[in-house]
Amino acid sequence: MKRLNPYLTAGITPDWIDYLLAFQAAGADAVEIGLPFSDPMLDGATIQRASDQALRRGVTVTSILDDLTAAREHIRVPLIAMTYANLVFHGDARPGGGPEAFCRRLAAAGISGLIVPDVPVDEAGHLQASATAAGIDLVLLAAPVTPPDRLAEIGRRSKNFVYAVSIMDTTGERDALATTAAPLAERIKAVTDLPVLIGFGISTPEQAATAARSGDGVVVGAALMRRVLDGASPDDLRVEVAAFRAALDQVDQEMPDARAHTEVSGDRR
Amino acid sequence: MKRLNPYLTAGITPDWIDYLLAFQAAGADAVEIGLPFSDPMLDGATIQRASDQALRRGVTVTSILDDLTAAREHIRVPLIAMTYANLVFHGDARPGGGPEAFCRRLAAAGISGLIVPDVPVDEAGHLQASATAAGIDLVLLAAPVTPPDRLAEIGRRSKNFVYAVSIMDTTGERDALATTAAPLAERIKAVTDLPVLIGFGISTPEQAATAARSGDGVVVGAALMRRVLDGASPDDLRVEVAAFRAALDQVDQEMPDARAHTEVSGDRR
Amino acid sequence: MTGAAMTGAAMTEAAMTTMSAPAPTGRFGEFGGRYVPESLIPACAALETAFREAWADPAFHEQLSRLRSQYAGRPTALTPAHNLSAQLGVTLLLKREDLAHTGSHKINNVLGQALLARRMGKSRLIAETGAGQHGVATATAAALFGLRATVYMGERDIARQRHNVFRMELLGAEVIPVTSGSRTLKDATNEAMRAWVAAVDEAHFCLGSVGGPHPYPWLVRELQRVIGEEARAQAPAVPDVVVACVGGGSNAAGTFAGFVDTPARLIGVEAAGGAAMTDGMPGVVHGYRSMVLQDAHGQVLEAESIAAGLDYPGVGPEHAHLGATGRAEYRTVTDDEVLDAVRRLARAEGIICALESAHAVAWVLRAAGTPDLPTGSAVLLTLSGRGDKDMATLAGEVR
Amino acid sequence: MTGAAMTGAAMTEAAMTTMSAPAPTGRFGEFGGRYVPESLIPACAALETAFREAWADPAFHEQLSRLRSQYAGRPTALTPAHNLSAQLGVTLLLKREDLAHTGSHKINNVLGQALLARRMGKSRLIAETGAGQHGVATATAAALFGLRATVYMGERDIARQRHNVFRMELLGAEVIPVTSGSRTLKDATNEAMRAWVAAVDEAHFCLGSVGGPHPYPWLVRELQRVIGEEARAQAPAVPDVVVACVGGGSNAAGTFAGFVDTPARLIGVEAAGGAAMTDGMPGVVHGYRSMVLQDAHGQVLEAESIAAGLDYPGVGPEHAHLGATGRAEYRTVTDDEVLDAVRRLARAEGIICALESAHAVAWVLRAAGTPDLPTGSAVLLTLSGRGDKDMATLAGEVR
Ligand SMILES: Cc1ncc(COP(=O)(O)O)c(C=O)c1O
Ligand SMILES: Cc1ncc(COP(=O)(O)O)c(C=O)c1O
Repeated sequence: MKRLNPYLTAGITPDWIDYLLAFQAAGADAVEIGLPFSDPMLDGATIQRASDQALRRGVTVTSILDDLTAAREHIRVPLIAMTYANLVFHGDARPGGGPEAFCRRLAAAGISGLIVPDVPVDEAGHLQASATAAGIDLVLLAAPVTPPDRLAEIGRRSKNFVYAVSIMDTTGERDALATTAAPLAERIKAVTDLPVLIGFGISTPEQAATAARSGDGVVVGAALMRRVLDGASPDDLRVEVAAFRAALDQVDQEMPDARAHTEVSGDRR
Repeated sequence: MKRLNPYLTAGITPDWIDYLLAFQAAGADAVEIGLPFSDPMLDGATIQRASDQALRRGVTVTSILDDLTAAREHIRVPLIAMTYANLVFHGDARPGGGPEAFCRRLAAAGISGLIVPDVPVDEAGHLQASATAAGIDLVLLAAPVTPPDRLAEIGRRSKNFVYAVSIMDTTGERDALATTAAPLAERIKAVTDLPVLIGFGISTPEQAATAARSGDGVVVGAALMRRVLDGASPDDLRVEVAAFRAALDQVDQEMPDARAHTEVSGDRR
Repeated sequence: MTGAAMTGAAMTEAAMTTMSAPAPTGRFGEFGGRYVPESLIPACAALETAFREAWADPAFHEQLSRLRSQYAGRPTALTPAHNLSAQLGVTLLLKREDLAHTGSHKINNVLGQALLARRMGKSRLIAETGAGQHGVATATAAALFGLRATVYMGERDIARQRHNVFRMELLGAEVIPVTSGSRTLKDATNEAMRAWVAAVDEAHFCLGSVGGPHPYPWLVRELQRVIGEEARAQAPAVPDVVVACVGGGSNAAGTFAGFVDTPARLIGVEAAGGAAMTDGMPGVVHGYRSMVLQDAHGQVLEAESIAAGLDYPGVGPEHAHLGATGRAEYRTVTDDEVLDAVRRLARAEGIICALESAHAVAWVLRAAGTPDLPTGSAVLLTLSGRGDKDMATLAGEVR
Repeated sequence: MTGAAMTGAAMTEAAMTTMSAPAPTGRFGEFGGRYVPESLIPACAALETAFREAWADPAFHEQLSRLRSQYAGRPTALTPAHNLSAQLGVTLLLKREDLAHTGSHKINNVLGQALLARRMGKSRLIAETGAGQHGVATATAAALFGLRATVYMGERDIARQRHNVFRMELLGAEVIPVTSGSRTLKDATNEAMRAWVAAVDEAHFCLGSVGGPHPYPWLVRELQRVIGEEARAQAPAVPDVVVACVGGGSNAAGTFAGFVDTPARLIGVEAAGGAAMTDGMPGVVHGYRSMVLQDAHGQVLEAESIAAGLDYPGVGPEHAHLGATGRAEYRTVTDDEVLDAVRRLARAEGIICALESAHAVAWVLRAAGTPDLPTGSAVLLTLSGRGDKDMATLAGEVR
């Protein structure tokens, strides 16, 4: 089945866990938990605002993980942390800091995956070892410009899925799915058996469906965070995510052979 | 007798000739007629203002000479023009211009002397010839810093009197007569038999008296022009000049031997 | 560790490895690297290749040196500061990057990068700027090479360096105000990198200092090396102390590169409110690992300096390495000391330097005659730029 | 008369007498002289003596040349303007006085005069300034030599060149606003000369251009000769045309001096609103006889130019002589052409020049391809200064 990974900026509102649960209720296959960073280099205006709003509320990695731990009994959906290198490596010069500790803390809070867009595969060695040791899947990203040899290495070393960055741009809503999305997904699928999830700029259920026809699912971020920033309730977001879910399920109907991939998607529902 | 040469910026008011006549009535030995120039380099603030006021009224050398010609029958006092080189040399590249024509025009309007502070003795050759030809006395200036050899030449070449610039500064009123005045007058008198008139900064009858004890008379300018600019009438100025006259006459009383000089002072009264 | 302590064999060995090419991963010791999104990896790699090739190509060096001498006013003078020297009891020489075209050392870097951009077939330059000097230099090179230029600049810096904003626009560059975060250089850099991602095919990211992903810290240091090499050749002898201000650290790196193989002490002077070397911890921002001002949770802090060019929470990774190995030392000075230094230099030597450059001067003023800079020391100070851009700040109109 | 017409024996003879020392009376042909109050005569004579002695003293030349190279950034570059040349069909070389310390050629003159002032035991410099560049240069030299500086500047110029006013004050100079007349350079000059009369013992009048009483026009031209001599040595060949803007005429005189003995045409470019050579008549102002803008009655007219440094009704007497003999030619350009020239040079070559300097550029832009400057001509243009001082004017804030 086509995977749906909605993204949520952790701590964006005091009741942010309710959005997570709404995503879960709407049929997310996993939820990406954005750990807000002061300098989100790969994020466009919407997710920058979401991060800023969370940081201004005073949230920290610790407070976010505490929130998740507290909500543990309600969370069944897999959680994947998404953040930037500085938070991951923070304190690596001191005992008790650095990526080992970071990954262990994620795992302790029930997080099973990690995406760090500014740690490309060349810089990923140490982190990968730390993640593996903590039982965390380090998901690597591939971009339209990634050359074949790198793509092969990314395919080899990524865990759980490969994140296909659909467009040469930052995160953010767009009028149409980038034309670079499908060829990239195809190139990745040619070098790995891992599922390929397409992210960046998936703004509508229609675009999600289009993307899902080339890949194995989508990551949806800015389109959801814009609504949260605009004041939409968890229930509103449940409806929103459900629409993406329905669009993907529709694609599944068209392509019954896609079911093969559901095996690796973990304990969805 | 000690000479009194009051200075008047020509054209400073529409009735400027009345000030001239008032000076005459008050006992001036000669009147210095300032022909206003746009860039009066050696004048302080008061005479700059007086020149500006005249120029803003639209006066020209021609209009001034016309005014003098028109008033000729009332004028008995000798007139000495005082102005800057550019007006004197104006048009020297064209026939009918230049210092010859300028001096002839002065003479035709009844002016008998000329002082040009920015034509020092080294540059005075051409002008001197023109002045002589027109029957105009070119009065040269000496300054406290003038070295002996130059002073001798100035004494030799000046006509009617030597103008002793009492102070190393521009024209303008001062609290006291400059300490440089007396030594300069003495040095000039040592090299020439011409009368020495002390000018620059003579602001009160007392100062005039002090100056006249070293020299043969004074030029008074800014102190008078300030009063005209402030709105004083010709009659007010007559009183003012008369006070200077009285102060000088008083000095004459003290120094009966000074009478010898009256011979060269022309047709005073 | 002081320079005096670093002598003999230890120094010689360090000198042989210090400030040469970084490790193949772009590392200087534990610092550096290439922490950028996958989308930028090929561009960084292509730049590295282009730079390696160009740097080995005599024709490239010839082009660069012709531009430097015929266009940019190099070599810049080395001025003995006679009056300040007499006042302070040290011998102070000033390396006059304020005399370089556009008014700072930034032109050295930009001319080289513009040549590389042309070699790579790019039609556009994207740059971040703090004080605007790098933006002006970029706009200048873009005009000269017929490239488009887009310069990202924090709103706060736009307000205090309006002079340079106008210069950039006059040169035909587009200046884009950045309103996020501290609205200074840090955020302008984020925004420039985002713009680069979106235009990586046509645009070269013309980075202004020795930060950023590999190969920038190396590339920019090599392009700024001319400061140190000229100074070394101009100075009557190797000085006891070499000092320069440190924002990202490019003028300091270029200066130090000329003296790293000598016994000279190397001193970098940071703004007290933006002192990554002094107050930072290791971290990753803007594509490189170095010392970074950050809070206990790893959020990058906003710097706070009167000098827009030093108002930055990071520092080039090679400085982190030079600091870690003790080869260079870092000091801080306050805004007030800096304002005083601008005035004292102006009145003593007739040179109005940039607020950034005045940091180095301020340290000399404070340290001269103390054990940190003993009386009689020979000091070579890089004056990274001129103060024309700072007149509004100095007149108290903006801050 | 064109340069082409002036060849062979006629040229050689003219070259031997042109732009050498003036006649003992300070005359260049019918122009020049010393039309100052008697109070200033000894000071002018003393300056002449000091200059003659210094100019014959190798130690003086050595001091001066050390200051030029170690302090002022000389030699300045000669930059081929590749892009403009291609656009215009001429070969344009720019002599880069904008790269000199303080941002214009004015420093060349002032360093020499400050050395003379010190030789004469003076403790103070008095100067007039229009654009403020000469004021800044004077303030700079005063700081360097430990002299007091008093700079007279018209109120109108203070408003449009505030940047430079602030620089002068930062350098420790006293800037005195002049409120008389046109409140520009003409009136500032009157006021400076008045101040000099009152302080002639302690103060040297540091005149900023090739006007004023003898020996200034000669002295200043000799001190600016370095522009032309450097350019002559740097140029690949004698150019067909040498062009410079003319306010008082010092950068043009210094440039022309390097080429007067060649067949190069010499072109001075005046502001249309301040074109003494073009619209003036012989007259005497500020101590010298030259071409002067004046009305039918001999009152000096107020000039009107966007460039404060050219907003002046007179011109150095040697230019009047060069014009009268046909050895140099003078052209005018309008404010609008000048604004356009600043922009075009900035965008084509990455150089923001001063409004004054842009006059020379504007003429080249207009004349290139016409009989006045035929296609294929080799042109050497002195860019007298940089545009930093003019940002407010260019931004349309003041005029
Ligand atoms: C004059 C000047 N100096 C120094 C700096 C700081 O940069 P860096 O530390 O890279 O030399 C800047 C930055 O804008 C600058 O304009
Ligand atoms: C940059 C610049 N160019 C030219 C001039 C005009 O002076 P001159 O004609 O003496 O070179 C000035 C005067 O201020 C100036 O600042």
